[in-house]
Parts: sequence; structure tokens; C-alpha cells
Amino acid sequence: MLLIVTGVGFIIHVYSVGYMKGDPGYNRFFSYMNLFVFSMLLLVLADNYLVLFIGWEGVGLCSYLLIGFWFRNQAFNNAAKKAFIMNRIGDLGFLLGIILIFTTFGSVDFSDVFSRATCLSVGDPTIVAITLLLFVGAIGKSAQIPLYTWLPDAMAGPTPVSAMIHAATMVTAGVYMVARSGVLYALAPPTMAVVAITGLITAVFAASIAIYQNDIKKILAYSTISQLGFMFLALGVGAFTSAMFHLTTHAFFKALLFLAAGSVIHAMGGGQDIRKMGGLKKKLPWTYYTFLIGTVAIAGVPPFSGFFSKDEILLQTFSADPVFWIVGFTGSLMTVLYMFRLMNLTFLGNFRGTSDQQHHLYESPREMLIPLMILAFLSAIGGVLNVPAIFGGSSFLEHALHPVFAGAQLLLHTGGLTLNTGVFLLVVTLIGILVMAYLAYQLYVLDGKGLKPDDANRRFLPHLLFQRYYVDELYRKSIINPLLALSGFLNRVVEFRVIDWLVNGVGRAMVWSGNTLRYIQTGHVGFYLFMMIIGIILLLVFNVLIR
Amino acid sequence: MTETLMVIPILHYLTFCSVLFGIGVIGVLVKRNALVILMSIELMINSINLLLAAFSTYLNDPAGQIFVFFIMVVAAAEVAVGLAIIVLIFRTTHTIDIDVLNKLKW
Amino acid sequence: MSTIIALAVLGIITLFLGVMKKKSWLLPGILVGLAVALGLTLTGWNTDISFYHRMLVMDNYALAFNAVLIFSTFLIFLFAHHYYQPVERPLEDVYTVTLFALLGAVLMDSYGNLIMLFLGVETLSIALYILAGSHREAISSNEATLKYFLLGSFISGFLLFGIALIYGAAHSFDLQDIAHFVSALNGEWPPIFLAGLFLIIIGLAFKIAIVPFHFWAPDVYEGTPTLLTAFMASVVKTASIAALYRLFSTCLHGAQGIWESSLWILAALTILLGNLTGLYQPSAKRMLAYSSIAQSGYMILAVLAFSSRSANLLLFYTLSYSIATITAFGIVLLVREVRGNDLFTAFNGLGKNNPVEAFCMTVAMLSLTGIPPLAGFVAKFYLFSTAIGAGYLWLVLIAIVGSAVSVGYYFKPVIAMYLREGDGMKLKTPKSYKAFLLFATIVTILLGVLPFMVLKQ
Amino acid sequence: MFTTYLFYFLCILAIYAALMVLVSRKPIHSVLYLVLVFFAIAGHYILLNAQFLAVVHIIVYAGAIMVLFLFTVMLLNLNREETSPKAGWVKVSAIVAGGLLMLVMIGVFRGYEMAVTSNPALTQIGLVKNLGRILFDDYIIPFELSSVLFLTAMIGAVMLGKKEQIKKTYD
Repeated sequence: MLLIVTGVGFIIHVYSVGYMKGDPGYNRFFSYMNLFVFSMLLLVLADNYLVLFIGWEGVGLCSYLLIGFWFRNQAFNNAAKKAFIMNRIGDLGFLLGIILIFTTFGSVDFSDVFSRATCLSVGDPTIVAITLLLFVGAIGKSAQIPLYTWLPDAMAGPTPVSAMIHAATMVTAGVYMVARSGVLYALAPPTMAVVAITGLITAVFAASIAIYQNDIKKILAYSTISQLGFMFLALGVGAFTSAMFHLTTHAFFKALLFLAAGSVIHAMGGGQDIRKMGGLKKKLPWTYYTFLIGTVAIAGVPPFSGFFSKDEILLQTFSADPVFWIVGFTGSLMTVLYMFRLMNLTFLGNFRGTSDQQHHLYESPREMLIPLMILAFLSAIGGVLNVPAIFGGSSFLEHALHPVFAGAQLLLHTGGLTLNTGVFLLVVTLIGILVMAYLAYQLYVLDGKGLKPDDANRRFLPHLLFQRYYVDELYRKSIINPLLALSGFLNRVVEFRVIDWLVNGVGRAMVWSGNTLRYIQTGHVGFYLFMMIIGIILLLVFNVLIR
Repeated sequence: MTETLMVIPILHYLTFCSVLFGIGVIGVLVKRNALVILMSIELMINSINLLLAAFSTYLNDPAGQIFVFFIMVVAAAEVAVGLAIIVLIFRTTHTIDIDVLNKLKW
Repeated sequence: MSTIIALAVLGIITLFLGVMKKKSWLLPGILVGLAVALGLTLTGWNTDISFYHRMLVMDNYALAFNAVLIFSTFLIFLFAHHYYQPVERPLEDVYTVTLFALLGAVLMDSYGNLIMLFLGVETLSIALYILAGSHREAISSNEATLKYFLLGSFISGFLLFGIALIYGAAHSFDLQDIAHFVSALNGEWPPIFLAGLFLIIIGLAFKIAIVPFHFWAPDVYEGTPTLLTAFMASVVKTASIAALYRLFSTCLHGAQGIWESSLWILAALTILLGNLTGLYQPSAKRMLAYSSIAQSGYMILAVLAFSSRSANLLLFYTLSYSIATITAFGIVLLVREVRGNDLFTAFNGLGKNNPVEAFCMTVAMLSLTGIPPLAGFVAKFYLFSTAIGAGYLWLVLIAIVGSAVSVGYYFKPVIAMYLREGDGMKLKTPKSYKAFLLFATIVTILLGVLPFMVLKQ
Repeated sequence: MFTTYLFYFLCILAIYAALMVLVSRKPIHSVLYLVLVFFAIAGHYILLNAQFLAVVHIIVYAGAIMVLFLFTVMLLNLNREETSPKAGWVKVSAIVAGGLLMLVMIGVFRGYEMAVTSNPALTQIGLVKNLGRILFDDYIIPFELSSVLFLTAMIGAVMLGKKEQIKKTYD
């Protein structure tokens, strides 16, 4: 995890040197970025929940600062606020969880907590409560249902930030934390189920939304949510190593995709709508090839990294519950679909933008391309880290992480899959991938059917998907609007009449009492002596005589 | 003289010392002259000395009397410093009335 | 033991250096000597020796607190050079008395016998009476020393009475003997013992500045020369609370019911009164005095939440509190030097003109308030959660309310420094002084980020 | 019987003198009454078989401390009557508070009994030889450290008492 943060962080920094060149907030940007990396390292290196929490908060703060980096744009500020508030909701749960841990185990140190936790019985209500609270924190930070909507909006920040937040670091903090507390989760099967289902729903849900999005970064954002969903699915079925593995590979290819997208946006002069792109392959060859590698990696085409990690999750899921597998498989197929749609629309076919943009199309500078290539390389071979035994691999990562998860694995007894089942599932997956990839090509390049200039006459489902299931609207209608109405009411009646009076009253009472109490300090020694004697007499009477 | 302890119960010493201590406390509270307040504090300390000596004798344990020596040491030091402070105050304000010194307050 | 010898010898050497008019050797000598004393203290770790019939017990508890005391004094002496710049005299007397006060504080942490406690308290107090009046020309200093002296010697009469009564009940001054006596009681507390115990608590509560024995604190803090106020607020408080805790932890196992309710009320009163009264203070020095009163209320929480962890918590709390307080006083004295007063208006515009000092002050204030990731936050967090674990939910709620109120005055200098326009006057801070301030600030931050250097898990 | 009468006589004398310390208007009278209290207490020490303590008490208190007091009174010419004694209600409340404290203390002691370990009449602990041995054996550390206390007080008294003026000030 440390390597991911520093490694990917470094690459993104190099990239940002090119991307942010000429921005007035150049220095500010890098100080925020480094603060972010610092907090993230604090989070990762913590050996107790408290330090973890400090890092956690620091990350949240930096993400707020970075999303709202271009603070002159009100929409960006709103996005930043949204991210911060959603994170805070999660953090509240997390903090409650930590306090509960402390009161239950008398310590917040990982080793103490885990060793003491194993004394409790499986499914102990306290453990379930703790894990659920921690999971609430993870939901907020890792953008799972229902606290995910901040992430697509968070695309307002500079692209390196998106890469930083979505790929390497912040969003994976939740996954990391849950995996780190694996022992606790292993003791709480109900929470595990909640985690798995949340992850699964998020994975499919976000993937389906991604299919109909048009903003290049939003697609990637939803894809991230979906991939995080897969990770939680893995955590939920007890495959902690797989989750961490997917986290690693995801860090590689998602950082790659974001940075490549950044390169595209850079070339388009800020345009992010993929309907306006197309045929960029010729103009941006390096970007195209690296993006292609990222796409196939995320889609899970062997032998790229995503194949190993995602399939491992799916295999583990199958062994836990085939129904989960089917849903998860659907999600993974959608992944293929939207990724190829994105790539096809962007790079293949003909250019659909303005001619003005066409003239300005040129490849990005070297400091942007080299990070891309490094990441592409890593995305391509990242799978080697943990090639499962089925393919004759060494499962390096599994051994490396074994000490951390040993406690949890002992408690879980994950059943193994037979070789045949495994191979069967693999074949099914591969076929699915190929079909979907072809479908995407057919739809978006050859036919151009998927490309409708306006959003008017869509059928129900695509429309729903395009509008992201109206979740934002749902939140607006169901939570924000009533809240606004309520707050309007409160503002008019309660605020001015009651709260204002109360708050001011409390404040005034404080100041008044402070002002009054201060006159006790008369400056006369005689008075002080007198008060002390009274204190002494009272203490003696109440403690000695009346007992 | 040796039969003292046979006749007088320790309670009498305790009562006597409490009374003396109380008089000292009243003196501290009532007086405005810093010098007399210091004397009243000496009264308090003396009553404690007597109490300790009485305990020590009745218990046949020398520790109490040893402690009295230390208290005397401390009392002497305290008086030396206290009188120096009073002299200092007198030089700057020409009074040793404690109620006059109340610039520092609130 | 070696610590005590080293400090005594250091005091005498200082005196002689002063007599020989070696002004330039004084402070370096003292700093080296304190560093040596600190080293000697730490070499005794885990040896757990008691000296001469348990007069002094150098267990790890004592050593840890002694190290904190010596470190705080070291920090204060770092600031002494600049502070006493205008005085031509070598000032060896002030330094020696400060060192002897430290010696008294060390005795208070490591006593194994009530006689030693008394001697320690008196050495500390007498030295402090002198220090409070050490600025003889200022009438405020005179007033401070008289007030402190009268109130202090009055209360030490009660402390003595308490010790005498304990002796009468337990027939010994030795803490172990008293502990045996207590364990043989089976809950039948003789009133004379209880009275003695409470009088001792009162004697120490006066030194810690707990309501209603706090009255001396604001006035004396204000009148005392600022550098020595820092000494009072940090070293004296640490030593006294450590002495109180040692008394409880050694002698009164399982006797929590005795003092619990009273200390509960005293802590609540202290927190409320300290914080509320602090709100209305116009000057930084007096505000810090009330802050120190409020903080002693929180420290009582650690004594109340009596568990295997609380000694360690208390250590961490006093350390973080001491460093932040010393830093704050270090800046207050700079402001006083230039502006002649320490009203909050004197801090206006400091953030622009003196960014380093403003930063250090801000960190100190935030740490005292308890904002992450500074030392004060970690200290408060563990303190409060331990106290909740020990069943003091309501007291912790009061403490949290108190902390919330304390924001009102801790942020006053911060707001003045950054949001108010100043007249552009700069502080006369030498480079070395800045380095010392930054050093203390970094310690505060480090303790917040890596609390487990000091705090045991 | 004689000792009993002596005890009560000394008690009454001490209390009377102590009250007179407070009642006297002139500080010098207070000082002299205080000396009387000290002598009465010295008598108590002798009654308690603590002869050495009695001697030391006379030397230290009556000899040294009281002389210091007298010296200060004369040096500063302080022997004036209190110009404005405290208001009546302050006095009354102070006496009530002190009296309450006294009552509380007596209440605390009620029923207190001490198990006398050996025949106290024959106790030898108050002798110089005995005390000296214990002081320099068991209590050597406090004995040594009290020298630090003295040194502190000495430095302090000199520092606060000397007349040298310093022009420049600091705060």
C-alpha cells in the first residue's frame, strides 16, 4: 500500500508538472498535493486507529482543498463542499466506531484490538456495531452506495487530482481500513454480508450509469465507484488479499486512465465531452496506446493486470455464493462495455469536434507522457504480483500480506474452488468480454448508433441510466428539498424566534457568567483566605463528619 | 512529671491544639497587618508542632519529634522570607496593610 | 538521587559563578547542568531504587515526571537570556532559586515519606515566593509575592495539620506503612485519618490551583515576572499533581469512594469557573492563568479515572500542557517587551509582521484547546475516553463543554494576530530565541503526531 | 495531680496569650504575647518528656524568630495602631468561620483513642542522644535537603531585602 501511494503519487507529481504548468496556483497545488500524500502515508503507516483517523481527516481535508482548487468557479466549490460533507457523514461513523473500539477493548492499537477481539464470540453484537460504524466511514471515503454521489462531482478538480484521489489513494482508504480491520470483520458475519451486498450493488449500479455518460472523466469516476464496489465485494466475501490485489492493480490502471484522459482533455483544450471527440488515435498515438492498455486492463483481458485481480475476486465470490457471482459478472461485463464505448468514441472513428479544436490537437509534453508509459507498463504486468496457483503463479502478494490477514483468514475458512469450476468460470468470463467488446465496437464505431446527438427520445432505461438513476435528483427531492423546506421553516420560525434567542442567550449567559464570576477575584487577600476556609470547612464537613 | 501521660488523655492535647489552631486561623482572617498575620500563621504551626510531639510521645515513636525539627526549619525559613517580603512591600508602598494591595484583580 | 545531587550542586555552582561575576558563563552552565541532570534521570530508568528507608523512591513514575520537570525548566532557561537582557547584574540569585525550586519539585514527585513531601512543597513554595517578588521595582510583583506568600503559608499550615493527623492515625509518615494501615482498615475509616487526608489534598490542591483554592493564581500569575510565571504554570503544577497522584496510587488502593465525590465536584467547579472566567479577560497573561486553572481541572480527571493507564496519561497531559504553556508565555513576554502590555490588542497584526512567532503562538493555543493533530488533542482524547471508561460520563461532558468554551479565549490572540490590522511594529526577537520557540512548537506537533513516544499503549 | 494542674494552667495561659496576640492593637504587644505562647508550648514539651525539643523550640522561636519579628517592627517603625480595622461584619464572619473550623476539628477528634504501645511514662525518645541517632540515620536525606531550603531562604531574604536600585526594568 505504501508503495502504491508513494509510487503512483510520484508519477502523478511528475505528470502534474506538465499539466499544471502556467496555472496561477502552481505552488499552492503542489503544497496541497504533498500534504495529501503526507496524510495518506500517515493513514497507511498508522498502527492504531487514532493516527489512522488523523490521516483520514487530513486526506479528507486535502481532497476538499484540491477539488475546490479552482475556487473561482462556484460549481467546483459546491462539488468540494459536497465531497467534504459526504465524507464527514462517513467520518462521524468512523469516529463513533473508534470510540466504541476504545471503550470495548481499552486500546486503539491494532495489535491490541485484534488480539483482544479474538476473545469475543463470532457475531457478538458489539463487534457487529463496531464494524458497521467503521464501514460507514469506509462508505463515505470510498464512495459506495449511498454516499457515492460526491465522487463524480469531485471531477471538478484538476485531472491529476482525480487520478490521485480516485486511483492511488483516498478512495481506497476505505478498502484499506476494512481490510486492515479484517479480524474484526471476520468476527461479524452480518457486517460481512452488508459489505458484500453494498459492494455488489454499487459495482453494478455505477457500471450501468457509466454506460450512458458522456463526460470522459465522469465515466472514469463511475468506473472507479464500480471497481471499488468490486473491492468491497471481495472484502465482503472474505477475500482480503484479492481486495488488496485489485486495489493495487486498480491504482495502476485507473491512474493511467485518468492521466491519459487528462492528456486528451489537455489536447482538446479543456473539452471533456466524448461525443465531441473521435479519431484522436492519429493525433495522440501515445495517449491512445496507453489508454488502450488501461482499457483492456480494466476490462480484464488476459494477461493484463485487471484480469488477474478481477477474476480472482469473481472466483472467490463464486465460491462464496454463485448468485453474487452472476450479478458481479454482469457488472464486469458492463465494465467492458462502457470502457470500450469510451475508448471507441474517443479515439476511433472521425473527429466530431470543432475545427478550431482540430487544429490544436497535438500530443502532450514529455513529462506527461512518460508517467503514462510507466503506468501503462505497470498496468500491463501488474498482475504478476499475485498470479494465482491455477496459472502456475506464485501468489506473491498473498504471501506478502499473509501476516496481516492471517488472523482474519483463520476465522473464515474460505472454501477452495475446484480447478474445473475455475477454468469454466474463466472461459465464461472471457467469452463475455469478447462479446461485449465486439458489441461496443459495433455499436459505437461501425453503426454510430450509440451516438445520439440529443438526449430527447431515449427509451426508458437508457434515459434512466443517462440521468444516473436520478439519484442526485432523488437526494435532492427526498432529502435536500424537504430539508430546504424544513430549514426555511426553521429559519423563519425556529431560528429567529427560538434558536437565535437560545444561542445568543447561551452565549450571553456564558459571557455574563464569566463577567460576573470574574468579580469573585476581588484582589483582596482577606477575601481569598475567607473563601479558602469556607472550602476547607465544607470539604471536611461533607467528607469526615457526615459519612 | 513522668506520670503526665497517665493522667491526661491525648484527646485533651488534640482539643487544645485545635483551639490554638483555630485562634491562629481567626487571626489570619481578622487582621489586616501583614506582620500580625504572619504571627498568626506561626501560631497555627506551633499548635501542629505540639500535636506532633504529643503523638510522638504517646506512640513512643521518635519520628514525630524529628518532624517537628523539620517544621521548625521550614518555619524559620518562611519567616525570614516573609519578613523580607514585608520589608520590600513597606519600602515601595509605605504600608503593610494587606487590603491596600489590591491592584491585581478581576 | 543523582538528579537531586546534580541539581543541588548546579545551584551552588551557579551561585558561585555569579559571585565571581562570570555573567556569560551562567546560562550556558545552567543549560548544560540541566541537560546532565536530565541524562542522569533517564539513566535511572527501570532501576526502581528507594533511598534511605524509602525517603525517596525513584521508580519510573518519579523519573518520568522528573524528566518532564527538568525539560520544562530547560525550555524556560532557554528564554532567560533574552528576557533578562536589560539587567546588568548576573542575576545568579534568581537562577539559583529557580534551580532550587526545581529541586523541590523533584522531591515532590519522588517522595516516599510525608516528611519529604512537606520538605519538597516548602522548598518549592519558598523559592516561588522569592521568585514572584524577584522584580522588586515593580509594584505588581510586590503585590504578587505578598499574596502568594500569605495564602501559601496559610495553606501549608493545613497541609502540615493533615500530615500530623495522618501520623496520629497511621502512626507513621512512611507511605508504605500508611498503605498497610489503610489495607488493614476494611473500610472503617477513622475520622482523623480522613480529615488528615483531605487536608493534604487541600494543601496540594492549592498548589495545583483547584477551585476554591485557586484564588492566588490569576493575581500572582499576572504580577510575577513573565518568565517565572511560565515556571509556575508548568513546573509547579506538574509537580503538585504528580505528588497528589502518587499519594493516591501508593497509599489508597481501593479507597476511591473516599475522595471520588469531592474531587468530582472540585474538578467540575474548576473546569467551569476557569473557562468561564477566562472568557472575559482582556490580557493574555491573565487569560493563561485562567487557562491553567481550567487545565488543572482536566488533570484531576486523570486522577479520578484511576486506572493502570492514568499515570501515563497524566504524564502526557502535563507534558503537552507544559510545553504549550511555556511557548505561549515565551511569546507573551516578547509582546510585553515591545508593547509594554499583553492586552489582546497588543497582538494585532502579529501574523503579518512576525509570522514565526504568530505561528508558534497559534500552535500553542490550538494545542491547549485540543485541536488535532497537536499534542493537546491526543492528551485530551485519551483522557476523556479513559474517564468515560471509568464511568465519569457527566464530568467528561462538563469538561467537553468547558473545552468548547475555552475556544472563546484561546482564539482571541489568534484572531488578533491574523485578522486584525496592526501598527506594523515588530517584535525584537533574536534568531536563537526564534529557534527555541520553533523547537518547542515542533515538540508539540511531534507529540501530537507520534504520541506513542511518551504514551504507552 | 500537680502535672494535671500544670497542663491546664499551660493550656489556659497559651490560649489567653494567643487571644491577646489578636486583640492587641500594637504589633509589638502581639510579638510579646506570642513569646508567651511559645513559652507555654515549651512547657508542654517538657510535660511530654521532649526536653530537647523544648530547648530547641525556645532557641528557635523565642530566640530567633521572635527577634526577627521585633527587629522588623523596630526597623520599619511599624509599631502603629491599626489605622482602620476590618469592618464589624468581616470580623464576626471571620470568627464564625474560624470557630466552625475549630468545632469541625474537635468533632473529628471525638472518640479518638490511641493504642499506647509501651509505657509512655518511661519513654526515652525525647533525649538528645536518641533523637540525634535517628536524625542522622533514618532521616539523613531530609536533614541534608533542609540545607537547600535554608540556602534558598537566605538567598531570597538577601535578594528581596537589599536596597540596591536597578534603573532598567523588565516584565
